[in-house]
Amino acid sequence: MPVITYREAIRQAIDEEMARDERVFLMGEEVARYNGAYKVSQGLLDKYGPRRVIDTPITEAGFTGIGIGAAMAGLRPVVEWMTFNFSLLALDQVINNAAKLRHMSGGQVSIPIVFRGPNGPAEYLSSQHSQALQSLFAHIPGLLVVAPATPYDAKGLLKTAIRNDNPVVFLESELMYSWQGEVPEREYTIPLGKADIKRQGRDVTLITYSKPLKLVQEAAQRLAETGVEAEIIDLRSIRPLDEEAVYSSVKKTNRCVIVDETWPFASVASHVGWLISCNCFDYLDAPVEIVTSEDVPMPYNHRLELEVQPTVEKILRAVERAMYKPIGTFQ
Amino acid sequence: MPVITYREAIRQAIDEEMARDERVFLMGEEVARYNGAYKVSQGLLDKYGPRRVIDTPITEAGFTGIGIGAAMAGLRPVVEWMTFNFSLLALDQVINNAAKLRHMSGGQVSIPIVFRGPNGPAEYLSSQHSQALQSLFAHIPGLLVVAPATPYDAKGLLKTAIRNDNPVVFLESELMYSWQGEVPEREYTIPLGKADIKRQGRDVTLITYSKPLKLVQEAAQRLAETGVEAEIIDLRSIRPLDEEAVYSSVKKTNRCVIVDETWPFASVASHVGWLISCNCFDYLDAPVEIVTSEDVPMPYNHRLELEVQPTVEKILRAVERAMYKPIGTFQ
Amino acid sequence: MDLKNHDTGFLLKLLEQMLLIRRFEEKAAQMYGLRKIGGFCHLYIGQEAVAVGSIAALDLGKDYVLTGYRDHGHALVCGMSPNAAMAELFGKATGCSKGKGGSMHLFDTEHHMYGGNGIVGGHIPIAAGVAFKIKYNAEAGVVLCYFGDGAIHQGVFHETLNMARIWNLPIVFICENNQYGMGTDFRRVSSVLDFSVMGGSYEVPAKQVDGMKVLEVYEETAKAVKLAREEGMPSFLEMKTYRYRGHSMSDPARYRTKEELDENRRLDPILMHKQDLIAAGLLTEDEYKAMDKRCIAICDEAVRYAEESPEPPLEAMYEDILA
Amino acid sequence: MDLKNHDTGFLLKLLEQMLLIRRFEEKAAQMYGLRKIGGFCHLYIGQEAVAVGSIAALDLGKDYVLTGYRDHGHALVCGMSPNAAMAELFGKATGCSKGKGGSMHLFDTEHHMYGGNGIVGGHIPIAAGVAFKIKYNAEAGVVLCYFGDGAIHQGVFHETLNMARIWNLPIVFICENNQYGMGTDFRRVSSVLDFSVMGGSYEVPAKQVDGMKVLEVYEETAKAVKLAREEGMPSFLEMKTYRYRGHSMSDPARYRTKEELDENRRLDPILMHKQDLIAAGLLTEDEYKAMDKRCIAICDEAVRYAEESPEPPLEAMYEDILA
Ligand SMILES: Cc1ncc(C[n+]2csc(CCOP(=O)(O)OP(=O)(O)O)c2C)c(N)n1
Ligand SMILES: Cc1ncc(C[n+]2csc(CCOP(=O)(O)OP(=O)(O)O)c2C)c(N)n1
Ligand SMILES: [Mg+2]
Ligand SMILES: [Mg+2]
Repeated sequence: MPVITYREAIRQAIDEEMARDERVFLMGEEVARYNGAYKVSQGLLDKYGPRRVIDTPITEAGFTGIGIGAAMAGLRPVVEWMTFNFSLLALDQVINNAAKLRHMSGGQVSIPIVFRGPNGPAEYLSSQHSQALQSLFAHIPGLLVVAPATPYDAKGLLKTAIRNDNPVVFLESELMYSWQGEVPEREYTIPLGKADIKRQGRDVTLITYSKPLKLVQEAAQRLAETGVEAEIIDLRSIRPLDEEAVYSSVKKTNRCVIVDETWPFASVASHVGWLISCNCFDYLDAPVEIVTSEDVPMPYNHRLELEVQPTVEKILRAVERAMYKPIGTFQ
Repeated sequence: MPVITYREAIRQAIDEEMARDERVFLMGEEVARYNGAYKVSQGLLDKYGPRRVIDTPITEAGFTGIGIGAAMAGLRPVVEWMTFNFSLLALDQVINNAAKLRHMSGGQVSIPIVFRGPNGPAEYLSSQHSQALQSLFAHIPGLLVVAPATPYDAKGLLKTAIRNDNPVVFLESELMYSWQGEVPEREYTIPLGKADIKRQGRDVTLITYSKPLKLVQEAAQRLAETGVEAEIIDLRSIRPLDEEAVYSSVKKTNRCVIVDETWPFASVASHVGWLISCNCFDYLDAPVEIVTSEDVPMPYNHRLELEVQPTVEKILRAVERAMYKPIGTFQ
Repeated sequence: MDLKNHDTGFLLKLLEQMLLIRRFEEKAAQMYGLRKIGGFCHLYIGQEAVAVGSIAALDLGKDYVLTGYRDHGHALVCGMSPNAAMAELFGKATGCSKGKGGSMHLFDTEHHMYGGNGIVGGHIPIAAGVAFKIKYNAEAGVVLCYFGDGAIHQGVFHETLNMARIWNLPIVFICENNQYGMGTDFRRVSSVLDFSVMGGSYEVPAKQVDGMKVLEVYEETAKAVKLAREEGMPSFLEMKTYRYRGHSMSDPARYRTKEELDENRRLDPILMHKQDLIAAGLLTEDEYKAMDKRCIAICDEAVRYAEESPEPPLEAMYEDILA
Repeated sequence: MDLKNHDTGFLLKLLEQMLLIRRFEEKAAQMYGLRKIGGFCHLYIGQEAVAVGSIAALDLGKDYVLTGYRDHGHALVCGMSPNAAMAELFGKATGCSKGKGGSMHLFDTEHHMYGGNGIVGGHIPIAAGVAFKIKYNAEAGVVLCYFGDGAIHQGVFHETLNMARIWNLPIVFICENNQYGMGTDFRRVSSVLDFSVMGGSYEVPAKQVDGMKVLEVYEETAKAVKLAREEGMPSFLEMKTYRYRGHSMSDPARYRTKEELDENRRLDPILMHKQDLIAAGLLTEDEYKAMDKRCIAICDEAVRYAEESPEPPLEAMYEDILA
């Protein structure tokens, strides 16, 4: 199977869906001539021309709203936010329009649109440019929220998202764009709302999605060296959430750590933590631990910014707490 | 003690703080000549004049930003959002500026500002005008979030919020404005971050804040009639959160239901649910139940909109689940 | 505004549409008083010439209408059945939006009426998005987007005008300047008194129009629609108008004088158009009375229909959210 | 722009300030290459005349400066120590913002430099808020608010101009039109090519200024500052300028031609001002070299200071969040 980057997987998904469906178009800041601030849309302007690959002025509320209107009228826009930090300018459009127009019209319209771009911290960007904002979107009924961590998942899920008839918030990450992985040449899609077991294990369930997956995999590796077999559930999609996959793993392992780069309060992490606490009440041998960003704005200094985020060490400490014992010595 | 409305309590708090501190001013849509869309600022223009009670154009992002800038420069603005639904237009200013300027400046500036207005559903307003958005604000480090349910708490907490040197999001409610309660004539303030035990009980802890308090009180009354003594914790402030008050009640009752008009996913309710599940793990005799809004946009039809929200019946059913038994028959 | 340039049927239709809105709104007010309708209910009384005159310039087979929360008039002119509109105000399952949207969110996609929106200014980019689809698909349609004098200061209005111009979107932005945004006289919150100057920031053709004169509204809109249809050039029209009632049913409108109101009532768009028609010998008092009767009957029937319609079942709350 | 209207010391100060920025930015670029600095780093090279000429019109005892993320130049002109600025770029505890804000968020409240902001357009209402406080307290100050040609389309710019005008806020809005917003030529996303026409929508005095000529910038800003200070009248100045480097350190700037770049380099604000001074007999080549040496030494020292400064301790992550 070819090995490609996450960036290329996203590009292929958009490319294939644009080729497949004339109604699909891409719009956002720098997506066309510049080929994307992070080069995700490389080559698409050349291939599809300015009618379907559209540079916008810096007007997040405005162009997001235009995308929503176009979707309501029958097109299938892919709207790129240069980063999710700027989506805050468009939140009224997303929450008050994209998530509500169908309902308020009694089902007369649908809003088939994808909002995508990098979410979460990159490096040395300080507080305004390092936010992992999934919890805000996940809170809103009427939206779907998807956050794949591998090129394979990214491509399959983005194609599904573009074909979905609802507003889908699709979270990528600047640092993930260069991650590599196998992606088949043949066409495939992945259904929304299906978690993926990225590693089988019996001792503890590690739940995550998006960028922290790599940390979780590294932690699982370190745990395996000390004889602890962790099961890794990659949620991939937050709304809908694959509760069944989560519960059946936790019912098997009886212990659970959730790793999420969001802030902790009223977050995806703590919500899943509550769901498990509730629905696996009789199975849990320890409280559900969460490892999230520290509850602080992101500092610029690199040592500090790394320490604000989830780390392998923090995950291992959380597993220790969930297992009520120190787990060997981690090198 | 005089009995006054919640509306009047808010008005008194603003009035007293404006009288006390020349730097305090009120700005927002219709706050001055119209005396407030919900008449909260009745009489303030007459008393303080247009320098300190300021009508704005309909520009939530713009006037919120102006308030933040004025706060950074040394004033103490009280910014009214006509309703929190419109705060979505200003979220970039609140999250990227109010919550971050202090941190990004290394502590050189502080942002003493209060954002206030009615939050949550009123009646017959459909999806865009009925949102309880506390979970979005509570998610953000750098903000404080306060949501009192009685005139007494509202006055004492708003005065504290105005004197606080940080951005405080202060949640009121259109339907609460006419609620009545005793408020002393002498000046008082209430510290942020202190929950209030609104009813003592030993059998189950009911945790709530803001408008659902009345439903919870009614449910507790109904429970008492069947011999179940519920303890009611009114959080009053969400950020900071009085975790100690919550845990000590739950450690006593061993059962807990959280009632919150927010949507459930990644919410204040589920976060507190996770906190309790984690920190009272060995004390809980049943899963922590949450009663929230249904996970849907609000419909206009009145029967439907009432049924979307928490109800006394839903609270009683949740208590039954938390107690693993039907509790008498409620009339 | 020479009546002779127009077909009598057309001129009478304009009158009857205005009258229908007027009677519908009066009925809605009455039903609100009886608590059959709740929440915000923003009446269009006084502004009828704007929706009627401008939508008369459209071909709703290919054109579209989007507006704010003061949307009853636009919906009716687009062809929404008064029954479905009134039932929606009553929150009934037979309402145009199944009782889920209410007064502020009337939708009738069949008649190309794409809402009703409760966020001041929020639908302006949405409307441009509909125009974007027209252009994308190389269709021949045009979008009319209505909003108030209060909405003009919202950032998205400005963002959208710029994009509509650089992308040549077929859209006409119509500011219904009824002189107040809730209790705020537009002069108190605007640095310019003639909004049409704002077109200059985007090289968008712009004009002030007397929004109490239905024919003037029609003719100016027709020109703008033509420009949009043929050249993909957006326009911006400021319609000077007036609302006779409060902002919504709960507003006693103490911020204006009785004199001001009376003065504006003398410019009543229905009255003026009726007088013009009578003066031109195209209408008699009796014909007008008959017309009015028809409108009243339609609205009575709408109330009956709404009253007798069922409420949506409770399970409906989980429907019409995701497609 | 007659040099004789100005004191020689003042003219030389302008030159030295521009030169200091230039050398500071070159040093920052070099340190970025050595990975001492990371993340986004937006250099001001080419635009020096704007910050230097306009801030020269201020009295920072009472006036204020706010800008976007391309903020090194403004910070230095306000009087921020180059050591504290460079240490901030290095993320050190001795940085102006204790290593928490970095390149995009330089703050120095003592010198009335109120940031540095990373959200395009986001600081425009914040700056108006500072002007609001000046007016509220009946102080004599004025705010300069800088932003790019990309920011001009953001809604808050328009919202803020209107409010600044209706409330008479003492503020000068300065658009640094360096012709590109990242890779986007401003002509591709703007429906007007002369932004100063936008002042008309708000009756705000507006003007295009040659932003490569430091004295012209100074004189036009001084007029606007006077208007703000004396009459509370906001102004809007579009400074036509150019950036020689990419948008940030990671941008190879392939969207423009070498010819275009070279042509603009011939208009280098430092070069032109230097030549004027030499031609007027107010500066010799040798004096210029000495001046340049001083600037280079200051920047070398800033790097040494930054290098040797400690990183913030880990606990610092919990500090400076709430007051
Ligand atoms: C973003 C937003 N802010 C505030 C409101 C509350 N509000 C509803 S209507 C209105 C006044 C709007 O006035 P205008 O645009 O002139 O329209 P009109 O009501 O006169 O038709 C306000 C402030 C809202 N619905 N949306
Ligand atoms: C709201 C927002 N959208 C997008 C970005 C990403 N971004 C950073 S700078 C920039 C270009 C801004 O150009 P301009 O305003 O001309 O300023 P210049 O960089 O030329 O100084 C963009 C799109 C951002 N920081 N904030
Ligand atoms: Mg109006
Ligand atoms: Mg630029």
